[in-house]
Amino acid sequence: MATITIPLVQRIRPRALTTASFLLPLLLWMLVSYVPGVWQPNVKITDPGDVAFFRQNMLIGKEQFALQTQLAIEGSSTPPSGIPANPIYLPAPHEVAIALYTSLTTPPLRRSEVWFYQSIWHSITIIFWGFLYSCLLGLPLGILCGAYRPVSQLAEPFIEFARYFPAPAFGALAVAILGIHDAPKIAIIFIGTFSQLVLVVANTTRRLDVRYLEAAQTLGAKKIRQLVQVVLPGILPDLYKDLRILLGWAWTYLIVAELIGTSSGITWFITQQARYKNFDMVFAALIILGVIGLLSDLLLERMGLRLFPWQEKRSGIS
Amino acid sequence: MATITIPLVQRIRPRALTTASFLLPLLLWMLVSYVPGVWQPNVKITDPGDVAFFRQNMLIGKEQFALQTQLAIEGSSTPPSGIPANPIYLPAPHEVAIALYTSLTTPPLRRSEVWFYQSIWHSITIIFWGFLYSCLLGLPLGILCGAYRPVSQLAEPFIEFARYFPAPAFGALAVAILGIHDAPKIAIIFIGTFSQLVLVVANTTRRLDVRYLEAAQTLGAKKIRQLVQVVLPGILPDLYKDLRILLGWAWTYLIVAELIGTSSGITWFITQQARYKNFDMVFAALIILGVIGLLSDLLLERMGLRLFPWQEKRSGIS
Amino acid sequence: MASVNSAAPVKTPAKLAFRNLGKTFMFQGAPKQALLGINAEIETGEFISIVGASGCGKSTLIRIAAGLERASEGGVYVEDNLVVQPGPDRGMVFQQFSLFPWLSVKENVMFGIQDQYPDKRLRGDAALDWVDKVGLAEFAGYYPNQLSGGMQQRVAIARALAPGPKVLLMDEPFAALDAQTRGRMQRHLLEIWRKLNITVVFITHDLEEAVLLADKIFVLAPNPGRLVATLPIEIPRVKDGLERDKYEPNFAAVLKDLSGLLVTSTDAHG
Amino acid sequence: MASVNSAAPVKTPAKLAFRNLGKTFMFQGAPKQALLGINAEIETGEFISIVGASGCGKSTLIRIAAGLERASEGGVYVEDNLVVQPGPDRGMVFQQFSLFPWLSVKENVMFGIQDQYPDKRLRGDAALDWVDKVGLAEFAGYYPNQLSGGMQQRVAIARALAPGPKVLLMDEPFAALDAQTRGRMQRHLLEIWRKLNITVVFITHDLEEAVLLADKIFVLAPNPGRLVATLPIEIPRVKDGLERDKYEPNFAAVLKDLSGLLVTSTDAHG
Amino acid sequence: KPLTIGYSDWPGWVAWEVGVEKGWFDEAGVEVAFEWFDYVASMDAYAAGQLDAVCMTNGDALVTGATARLSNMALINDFSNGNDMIVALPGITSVTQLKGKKVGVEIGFVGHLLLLKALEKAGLTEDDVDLVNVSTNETPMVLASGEVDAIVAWQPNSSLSLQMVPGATSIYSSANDPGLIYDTLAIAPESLNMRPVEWAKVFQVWYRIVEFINDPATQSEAIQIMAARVGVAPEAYAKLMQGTRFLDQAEAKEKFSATDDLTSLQGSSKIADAFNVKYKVYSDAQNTPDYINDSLYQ
Ligand SMILES: Nc1ncnc2c1ncn2[C@@H]1O[C@H](COP(=O)(O)OP(=O)(O)OP(=O)(O)O)[C@@H](O)[C@H]1O
Ligand SMILES: Nc1ncnc2c1ncn2[C@@H]1O[C@H](COP(=O)(O)OP(=O)(O)OP(=O)(O)O)[C@@H](O)[C@H]1O
Ligand SMILES: [Mg+2]
Ligand SMILES: [Mg+2]
Repeated sequence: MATITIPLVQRIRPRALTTASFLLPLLLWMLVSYVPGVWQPNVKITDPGDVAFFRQNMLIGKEQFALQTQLAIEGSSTPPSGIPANPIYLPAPHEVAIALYTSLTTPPLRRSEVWFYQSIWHSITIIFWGFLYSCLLGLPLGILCGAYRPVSQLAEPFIEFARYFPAPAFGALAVAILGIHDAPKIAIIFIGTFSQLVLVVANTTRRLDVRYLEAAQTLGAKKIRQLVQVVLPGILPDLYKDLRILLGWAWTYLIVAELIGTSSGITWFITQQARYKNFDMVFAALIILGVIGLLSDLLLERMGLRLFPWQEKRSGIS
Repeated sequence: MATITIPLVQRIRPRALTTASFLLPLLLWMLVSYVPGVWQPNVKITDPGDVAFFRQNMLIGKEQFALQTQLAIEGSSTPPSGIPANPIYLPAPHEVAIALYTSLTTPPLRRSEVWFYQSIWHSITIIFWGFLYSCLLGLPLGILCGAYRPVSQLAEPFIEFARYFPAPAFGALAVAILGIHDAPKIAIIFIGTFSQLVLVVANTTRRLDVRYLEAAQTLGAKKIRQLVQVVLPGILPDLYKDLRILLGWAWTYLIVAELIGTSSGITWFITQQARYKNFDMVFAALIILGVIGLLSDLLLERMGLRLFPWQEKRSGIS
Repeated sequence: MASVNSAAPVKTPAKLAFRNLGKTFMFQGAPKQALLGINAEIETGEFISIVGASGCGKSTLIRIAAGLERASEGGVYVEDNLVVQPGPDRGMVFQQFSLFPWLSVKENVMFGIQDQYPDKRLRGDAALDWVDKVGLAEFAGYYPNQLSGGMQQRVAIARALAPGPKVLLMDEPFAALDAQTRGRMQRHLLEIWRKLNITVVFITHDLEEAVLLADKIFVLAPNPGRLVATLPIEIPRVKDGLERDKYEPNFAAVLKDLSGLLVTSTDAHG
Repeated sequence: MASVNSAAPVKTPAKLAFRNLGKTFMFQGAPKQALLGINAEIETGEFISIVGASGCGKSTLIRIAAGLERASEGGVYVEDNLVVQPGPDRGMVFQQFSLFPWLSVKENVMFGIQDQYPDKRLRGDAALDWVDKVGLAEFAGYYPNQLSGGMQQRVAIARALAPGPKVLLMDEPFAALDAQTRGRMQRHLLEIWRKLNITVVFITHDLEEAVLLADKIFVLAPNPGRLVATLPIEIPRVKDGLERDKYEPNFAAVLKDLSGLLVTSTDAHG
Repeated sequence: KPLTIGYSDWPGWVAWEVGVEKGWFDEAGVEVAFEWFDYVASMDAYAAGQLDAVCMTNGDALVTGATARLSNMALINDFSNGNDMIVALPGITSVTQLKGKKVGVEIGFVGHLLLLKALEKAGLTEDDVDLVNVSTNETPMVLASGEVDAIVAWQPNSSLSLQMVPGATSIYSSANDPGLIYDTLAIAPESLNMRPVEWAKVFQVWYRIVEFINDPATQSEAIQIMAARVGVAPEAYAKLMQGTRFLDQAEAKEKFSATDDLTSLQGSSKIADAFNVKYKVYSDAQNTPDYINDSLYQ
């Protein structure tokens, strides 16, 4: 309720801070990419000189370049020349921007290929279904675990155990049972998120203030009503936050899932391009992933504010 | 405070339920593995008969086997014989038990090899360091985000964005910067857990009842004391639960991390054995992972009970 | 045949009985006796007040009666049935606010009368009735955290009364109310008590309030919580047969008696 | 040189001043006026009581004074400085329990006196002193959730008093206490008030309590919350110059006045 | 500072383990650190400048060089002689029969190149089949699911595919196109130039290993060491060896001649380069001689 903040902070608008939140990393990236001497551990050869194994446009370590230059000078042959450069793993912002544009506008090469935006959409549907199944099964189970001690004692120990299984280890089994297309991918997303979801939801449920349950009991609410009309609405805002976090988690499994069975989607694109060392493409794809995630999260946050009008506004330290 | 439960449930001891928690999946597994007709979609050839491409011990689909038998009979050649079997993806419990024993007791075959338990220990240290760094940076940042709105506005949007980056995409960059041994693996665990940790911790911090902060403010506590003496102890029990969940999460990144740089540890073992379709070994390793995780979690839970004596015991629906 | 009509008076069981009730909490590994050997019977339709020093176990006692806390020895009986869990036959107003924050004032009151009024419209109307009775008609759409402390407590009272419980357990329900509102609420309570013939157990710190309302006052003493006296109030209920008149000559005397009982009981141990 | 010694009496600023104070809450998109045009001055060392119907804005007023809530118009001034945030110069006892659940009773009290007593041992002793003053010496090691409601509130009072604030803001601090404990706490409060010469703003629903303790009573009326009367209490403080005697002839008359003020103020709008 | 060499799970490279295990590098007086990797990770580590040399195919050396770090293929371990296969479901016995069928292949990698070669020989083009993009490690499962008619893979996935799908056969393999895929030790040019003596010693050890493997008397011991490295039973591993053609020093030297066909590293690399450019793995054709260095064989 109280919203006391120090004057300085009040003057800085939230929007400015949010902008800074993205601007600062971008500036850092630009600093590292464009300002000489900040990092740039490599040299890009512009003229190999007399060094036998240098080639134009080759990237070589600073020390090696210095050594060869010295050797050339000592041996009175033409020293090489070059300009400082970053390793290919860290493309510069403008390169990534170009890659972003190219990747979105290049038509598919082959009959069996799709447009990039179609790959992205495909990835989104995989996440959607995997997470949906996870919620459909995990939410009720998690809530039951949190609400009923016996259910928790029965289900949680094994889930605790199973959550340490790495999801990719089930890839083969998933393909054997579910075929090679989307189903096994969805299954991996499911396996990766389900047990975590159950435990997180159970914890959240257990955090509900016991007074509400006591009140409901004295008002004659039977178990099922306590569950549906007290536990559920009582934890809903927190549950909603949990699910937003978990949805992000599901995305991190995508890169594993999309390599199972047939390769597809945006994260397969990432792996492929990383293998070709086209890191500008990789970064472009990362940015797309981040934007999709961020936008969906913002959307969910906006919706949350409308969904739970009774939530009090929280204040921070002052 | 209230602990009202229905009589039936009181009689079933928690320990019995916990045992059942593990026994039931085991029973299911045994049912599927040993009881004929439950699943067993394959046939293991004991005698190929006259079927040209059958080999002894080959696994073949039921229908194919039936078809070949029929063809052989029609063609008056010797029909094959075989016994029902599960696909190799699902080894039977005893096979896994043997694999478990073998893997742990086989001495290293090569000079440069280590015992299996040493690989496991190596994996544990990777997790330990990755998660430690994640906590060292993420906990303070998360708490600050939760406690100070401006910090949240500055840091959270970008973290929200960055958490959708799949950690493996940074493998090459990590190797370029950190070398090929443990450091890049630790970095991947860090990257995989850090942003989630910050967001989870920030959420938990925001859940702290504002009354405690208000009380502290009227008692003259400055910002730093509010943070250290109110926010921190106030969220500590919840934070502790969060970290237990997140530690499990860190484990799920191990399989990705251990493929970056040099191959090592238990998940390299899993991937390699899965590649060669030795699924008994894979399952054995999964069980080891589960046991390690479960034990460490139980330990942390026990410790938690001692750490937070003021926590009220919670009750469920009754 | 003869025995059927025999007029041997069948004693109806007490509405509420505390039988050798004891409660021990564990405190840092050592047991701490909060209640000890409480024995008392409360008849149907009686209005009981419980008074006693802070921390003497009043809330614990009423929570056991509600079925929210488990007795360590003995138990609480409703018409000879041991209380093992909460039920709608025993309404409860808590010492600390316990409204559902996600429901509006009206919806909070509607919660307890779902079975009586399956129809949502009718249920809403019935709830509004109760909201109006506690003087909050214009706040029906507010959420609890938008109300003052006293307003919240009034909603809690309306919520507890709405289902028409046979026993009403109230833990300092009027402590957060101003004198005027309190007077109004007291009268409401008595009207309902009379009309529905319910049994009321009412914890209060206000001795005047206890004497004003109760048929009988239980005096609890601390360390450990014991029932040291049961004081029947014989002063007639003059105002429509509901509350007593403070200015009645007997009133001050009874109040003094009660006060004395409390002082001696507390001083003996505290 | 001449002007230096000029004896023009410098008026010291009021300890606490409400200047044209207003507060508007947003309720479902529409503004709702909770406080309107409150103007009042409170001198150093004055004991003020605030009374008013449930929901009239008392808690809001005191929370603004504490710096926990922001005024919509005007503001609260402490010695002519606008209150913008909470501070240890203004101690607060909350209407709802606000002890730190992770600290024991003693540690809760120790929280506010960290700066006064850098030495932990001394700090503990000082805290124990206060815990003893509220009669909870034997509960010093308990955690809040192991205490009864009244006991918790006593700890909260000890905690607020310990740092020796110049202004003490109390929101119905004694509502959860039994008569005897309440009497004891009232006396403690007055002793401290006198000894430390602090300014007290004390919300209560118990008019008798208000008259017993206060130098001046502010009467608030609801819808919107306004200051409708300021009633100075002239009855002498007979008991060691602390609380007044209820049986003093004037007492009943003043109480009646106050009661009347409240009824008219509420009825006009409510 | 030791020479660091990255190697991974391919019989021709696992063979290095024999030298490590037997202590031959110490005997030769050269300090080397062999680092065991996942194949892709090993190329990443090389590209990141963390290794002096890495074991990779000639095609991948071009990819790594074109976009990240140039290397000199200075030693040929083997060429794939059947380990890369097109494995088809029962009933399909020739590449011609693939027309209109679904083929699981990792698009843009050596398997894809092999498939194109096979189709070309059968008078078909890529448009005559339906390509299903599958990562090579997934091929056995994908074939077993019955949803594709054939897959392209190398060891161990190719023989696992044969094992897991009863009746499946290899309808085409690198044995039909020996030299399409050369497996080499690709050394960073600066390292090769600055430390030629040490590399020469490594070179000596390699041919000691090849002799050891090719000698029937010691072959089983070699297989045992190699099997231990990858963590499978020696019997199982022996099968994988068959499709790997270890080249002795004389044979290898021959492959450094400059022909335009698959009989030389040069020719094979040119074909791979054309393939890479066509499939946009990189944009500019590479100057293949830059990638080949026969100094060790002189
Ligand atoms: N967040 C809010 N949103 C809307 N209205 C609010 C909010 N908080 C308080 N109010 C309103 O402000 C008014 C005053 O509330 P306040 O808590 O100050 O009353 P009070 O005088 O302390 O009452 P009580 O004696 O019952 O504690 C009430 O009508 C209440 O509904
Ligand atoms: N969880 C607990 N652990 C230990 N002691 C407890 C616990 N809960 C209550 N107690 C003790 O039981 C005693 C009775 O508490 P109870 O809340 O019943 O008092 P009360 O009569 O309602 O007091 P008040 O009038 O202040 O509300 C107190 O001494 C308290 O410390
Ligand atoms: Mg109580
Ligand atoms: Mg209030």
